[in-house]
Amino acid sequence: MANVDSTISIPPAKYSIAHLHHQPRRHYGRWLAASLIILALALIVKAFAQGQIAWPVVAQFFTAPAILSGLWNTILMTICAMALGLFLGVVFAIMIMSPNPVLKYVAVFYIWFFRGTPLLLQLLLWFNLALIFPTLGIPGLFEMRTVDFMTPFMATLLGLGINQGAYTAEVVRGGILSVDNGQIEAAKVIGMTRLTMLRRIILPQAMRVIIPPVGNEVISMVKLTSVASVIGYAEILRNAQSVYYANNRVMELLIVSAIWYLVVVTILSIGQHLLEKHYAKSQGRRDVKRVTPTEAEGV
Amino acid sequence: MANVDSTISIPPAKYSIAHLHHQPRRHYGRWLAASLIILALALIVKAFAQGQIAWPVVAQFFTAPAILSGLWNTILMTICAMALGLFLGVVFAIMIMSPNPVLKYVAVFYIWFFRGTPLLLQLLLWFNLALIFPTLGIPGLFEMRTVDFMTPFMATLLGLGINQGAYTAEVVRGGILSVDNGQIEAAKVIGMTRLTMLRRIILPQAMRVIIPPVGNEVISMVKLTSVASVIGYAEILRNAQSVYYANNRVMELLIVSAIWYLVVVTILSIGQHLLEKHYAKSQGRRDVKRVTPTEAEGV
Amino acid sequence: PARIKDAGKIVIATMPNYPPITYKDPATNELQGFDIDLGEAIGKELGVKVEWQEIAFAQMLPSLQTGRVDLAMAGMSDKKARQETADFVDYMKSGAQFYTSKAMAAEIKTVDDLCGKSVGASRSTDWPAQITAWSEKNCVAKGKPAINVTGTEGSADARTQIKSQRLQAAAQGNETLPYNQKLEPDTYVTIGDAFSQSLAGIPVLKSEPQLRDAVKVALEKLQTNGTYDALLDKYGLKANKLSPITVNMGE
Amino acid sequence: MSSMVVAVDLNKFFGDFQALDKVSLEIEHGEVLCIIGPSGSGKSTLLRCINQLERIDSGAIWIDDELIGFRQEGDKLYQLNDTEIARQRLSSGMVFQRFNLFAHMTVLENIIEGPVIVQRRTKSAVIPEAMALLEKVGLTDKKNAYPSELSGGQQQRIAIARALAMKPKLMLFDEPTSALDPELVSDVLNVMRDLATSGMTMVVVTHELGFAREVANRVVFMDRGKIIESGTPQEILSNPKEKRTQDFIAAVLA
Amino acid sequence: MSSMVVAVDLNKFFGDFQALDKVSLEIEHGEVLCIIGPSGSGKSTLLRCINQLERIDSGAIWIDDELIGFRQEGDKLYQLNDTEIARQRLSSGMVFQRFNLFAHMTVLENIIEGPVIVQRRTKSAVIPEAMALLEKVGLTDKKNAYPSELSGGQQQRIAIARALAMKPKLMLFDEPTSALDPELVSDVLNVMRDLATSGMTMVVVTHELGFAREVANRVVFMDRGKIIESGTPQEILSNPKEKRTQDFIAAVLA
Ligand SMILES: Nc1ncnc2c1ncn2[C@@H]1O[C@H](COP(=O)(O)OP(=O)(O)OP(=O)(O)O)[C@@H](O)[C@H]1O
Ligand SMILES: Nc1ncnc2c1ncn2[C@@H]1O[C@H](COP(=O)(O)OP(=O)(O)OP(=O)(O)O)[C@@H](O)[C@H]1O
Ligand SMILES: [Mg+2]
Ligand SMILES: [Mg+2]
Repeated sequence: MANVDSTISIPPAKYSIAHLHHQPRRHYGRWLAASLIILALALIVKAFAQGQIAWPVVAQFFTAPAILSGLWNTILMTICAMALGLFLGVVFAIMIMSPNPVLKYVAVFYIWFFRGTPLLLQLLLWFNLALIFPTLGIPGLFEMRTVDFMTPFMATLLGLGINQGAYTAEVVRGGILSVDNGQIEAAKVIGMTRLTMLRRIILPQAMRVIIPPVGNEVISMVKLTSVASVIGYAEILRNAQSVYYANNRVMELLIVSAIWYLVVVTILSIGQHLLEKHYAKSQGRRDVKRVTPTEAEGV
Repeated sequence: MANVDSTISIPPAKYSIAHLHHQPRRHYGRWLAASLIILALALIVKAFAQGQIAWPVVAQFFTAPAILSGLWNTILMTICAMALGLFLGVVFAIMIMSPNPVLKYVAVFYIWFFRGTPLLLQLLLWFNLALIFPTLGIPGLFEMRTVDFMTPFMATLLGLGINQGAYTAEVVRGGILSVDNGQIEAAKVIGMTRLTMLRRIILPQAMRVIIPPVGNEVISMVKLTSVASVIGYAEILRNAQSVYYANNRVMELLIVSAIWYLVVVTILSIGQHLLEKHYAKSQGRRDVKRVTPTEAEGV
Repeated sequence: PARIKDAGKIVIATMPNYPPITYKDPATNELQGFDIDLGEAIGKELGVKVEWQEIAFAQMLPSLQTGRVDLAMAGMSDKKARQETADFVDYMKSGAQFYTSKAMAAEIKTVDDLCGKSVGASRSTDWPAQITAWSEKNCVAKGKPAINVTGTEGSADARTQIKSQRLQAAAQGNETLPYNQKLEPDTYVTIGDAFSQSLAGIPVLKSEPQLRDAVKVALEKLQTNGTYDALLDKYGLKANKLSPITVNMGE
Repeated sequence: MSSMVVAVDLNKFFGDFQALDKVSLEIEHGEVLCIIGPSGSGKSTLLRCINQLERIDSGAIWIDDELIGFRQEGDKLYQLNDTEIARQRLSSGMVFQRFNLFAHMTVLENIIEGPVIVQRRTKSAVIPEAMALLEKVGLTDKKNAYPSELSGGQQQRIAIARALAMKPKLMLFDEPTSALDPELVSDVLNVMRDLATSGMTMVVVTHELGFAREVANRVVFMDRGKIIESGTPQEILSNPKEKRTQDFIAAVLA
Repeated sequence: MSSMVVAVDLNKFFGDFQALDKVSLEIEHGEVLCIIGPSGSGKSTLLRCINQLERIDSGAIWIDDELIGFRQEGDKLYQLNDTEIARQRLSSGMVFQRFNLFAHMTVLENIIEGPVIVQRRTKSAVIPEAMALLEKVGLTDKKNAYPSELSGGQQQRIAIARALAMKPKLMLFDEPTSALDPELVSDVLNVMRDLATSGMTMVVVTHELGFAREVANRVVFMDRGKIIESGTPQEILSNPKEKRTQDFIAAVLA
């Protein structure tokens, strides 16, 4: 036996227990907790089932045209507004980190103003822009009435997108700052200019940090679209409201939309998870060895 | 001259330019951009001043009692709901990282459900809880009507706080994961139990990562309180609406509330900034040498 | 007016949250209601197509100002404050009516029983103010406790709060209450008669007197040819008939 | 009488990979043991198992005659819980390659954290001891500095002081100088040399063969999770028997 | 004719702290220069100034007779802009202590990134060259691995290959082996030795005095931002004249 420490004499008898079987810890508490929680959930489900809620109505409206078209509008707006928000977020994140004071302070102002005012107000402002600018365009060349351009869709898109951009800018900035300085110096050293570096090295690596919060923001955005109902954008919650104004089934219609929201959000969460995994992988699984601090020891 | 490399012979004449004065780069573009942007801003301000907005009305309502009491309610709710949200966030972040599957899946469900459904719906659910549970309490011992307990304030607090908790849990989890494994091992090695470690080492260090997103969340919360107007919580936007329902000064009242929101958000942002500085400092200014990638080179 | 003739269409704002005046058919998601039918009829009289735009109630007057819409038909009350921005062609009477749920009907039999109770009404209307005034006169003045007035987000929310017994009673326009009673039979009980009167009108921008007059003429025609009455009948609104058509008579 | 550490037939797997392969080891009271070996040979893993930062898959470890990490009941070994493990860890102190000082605490706070928070002693009793330790590692003037304001060598000496403040029976060092600039190495080695002289039982994973030769009572060479050879510094460093040991020592000295 | 690098009277301040103090240096074509000195003496700063990762506060640098970082107009030196600086950096390659391979790219992608994206050459032309370089550093089989899957020594060899792929006139090394495990150091030093033999001009900041002695044409000792002594390896490493040099060499060899 080459791997027995040569200084160990024949181990005393008591060391023989070294060959006993290791037994993992028992978790009686867990089973108790599990039962209690399942009981509580069962009670809540029962209360809902027996409460003043007509479940057949929920089923009936689950696929009603009004609800489905609202759902589609919600998804469409989420995609468009998020795309605009991401674009603005990246642009303003770069601006705020620029050494050019003009660019920097424009970005500071943008973030301050749009994070600081309620979205509802921004939507109303865009929607009623004609109160201030009756026409848009280049005078003489091309002009159109502001209200014709600023449809509910456009006003919602601008409102949500620009507002989102202000939040995303901070997230992107955090992501850029998280990129290791060494990576940046390595990029400089092979002669990259600032923009190439951003595109090829910094942003791809920042993705890992950016995706989780942006995923959160997308999920919020799905639900935030409902604010747009005030300017007549027909998203799902608004259509559900239209229905319950007519038939008075308030809770039922809210539950219908809640289920749809949960479906959409669940799909998005799965997408987010896959994306996170993708970026973790293409960065060479840096964190494989990582054990979460609380997992390591057990509760 | 001890520090002249001994192998350098008298430098050739052309090397004498080494003693010329270094001249920083000129930025003509910046001045141009600055002028253009200031011009654009001036035009926008002018348009607002001349638009169909009655500025005296704005001034008149700026300190109206309805607005001020709404402002106070907004601030109060932000503080209470955020406190509840932070508390729940920390608790559920710890639960979701726990090796105990029961705790873990309860936390997963909580985060999924409350991030997945619109806040409005959650508020309505709490507010209308009486439809499902007419009374609350321990049967026999102590009972009260649900509607007496579930005032608009309570329903808003529970709705916002529990919803916030789901988001904060993810943030706190990110913060905990960001703490260097070495710190955790060092804590274990001096005999800390899991909870002591969380309290003394992990959470204080996670703060640096947690504060910026939580700051964002607080700022969002200020504006999110406005959703509570549907269940009759008298926050600032609702009170502004009540005024404009009566006098029809929609834009003016919205501007009043926008200004107040900007004031509150600005104060909060400054607070956030100071807190961030505090934590950066007490962690020994790790990042002093850090230069932002874009600053290093100029635009 | 020429502008509208040229466009061949007239844009009318509505908010389908006010059955049976304006709402959406849950089954088909189509606009429906008295105002919708009346609006279509007015369009026919004017010889133009009607284009409906759904806009939140509070955004209707700003939308008139920006030219986004030409008219608004959403049972809007004709009130002095609103007349600053627009002229109102009044076409309907409405009165606010107290009601409560079957469950509490035993407790609240007459309007006098309302004193000291919680009573709600939609906060975007002036009913909360009217209830307060009513309570001053009929409760406080008689030495009874005042009504606790709550502004709810809309009438639908007031009804939900009655169900959860957060409110003991609520007030709602007598043009909409019958519809809700039909929808949920055996749920609501009216208390007394309407306690206030107001006029509902179609707002037209002050700068467009031509359009205002055209709408007025069209409405008068619809009254003489019986269309107006037929529509009132269709939606069970006989009690709300306003004749003759007036302009800016609300207060 | 008995030894400070007895480890018998340790096996440790990471997934399919066997990081420790039937390792047995005995360390006497007051002994200084150096472990050498190529990267990935399991040196750190062995140290971490002794300190229960990793859980062994089979075998058993005793420190000062106390069975570590398990409780015997009948013919089974039951894992201890968090609190019991935390208590057992107090018998050994550990110093890492990357110092791992608590970044949000000053030097003094780092040192008193364990005695005050874990051992629940009063600050007034602990602070003089902490100052004495700072004296010993030559950094009295840095007591209010934050770790990031110190050089690597200074941080490592503080890390040693922090471990000593817990009054362990046994000190474990995992490559304590390999993250340091060459001129800073000697300060840390000096502190360790003093500690060895004072009679502390020490296990040191190191690449500093000079230090091993001078201070160690015994040197162990590991490769691929096994103990290949063990003996006096002279035996292992100058006359290794095994081919793998010879190759390794040649590579490091090259 | 003229030298590869001429640096005249460089001064560099970080805030109030002077990191380089009137440093002048000349490096011939094909010369291998090693820079040694204690931590904080300005060795990295000097290298980074040559490569324009830091901007000098006064003085001037020429690489292969081209003035670096500035344009002379009349009696003023005007700073160049981003694009011009990026172009000038192509004349030198740099290898860092911490490898700094692009974490999101495979080994091959790391090597061809510069030639393809910066020099705008076609992939088909670059890939064979990249494979040849991989051959040279002995890592052909790792071309599709991600950096995190490689050992430190392997990463550092890839970093050298990446720098060479740009065909620089001059290679700068900043402590290329000090983050490596001792047994991995020799692989990297071998690659550098080959490179020196092939006639590449090299500036190497290192603590490996053995390597300096064997490969360098000249050794420079720096302390507190100044060049204290410069000469053949023999002169500096075995018979240093200055007290500070003697102390430093004694400490490192201890
Ligand atoms: N948590 C872990 N998960 C998976 N593999 C691990 C883990 N910890 C260590 N290993 C693997 O176990 C082997 C032994 O690791 P260990 O850190 O003990 O080596 P070492 O001898 O200390 O090497 P070094 O000199 O590089 O520190 C290595 O191959 C390593 O990759
Ligand atoms: N970006 C910076 N900001 C402020 N100070 C700096 C910066 N870079 C370097 N310094 C300081 O300049 C001095 C010289 O640093 P430099 O990195 O050149 O030393 P070095 O000789 O390379 O040391 P080492 O062997 O530790 O790498 C150090 O005191 C360092 O703290
Ligand atoms: Mg190790
Ligand atoms: Mg250096």
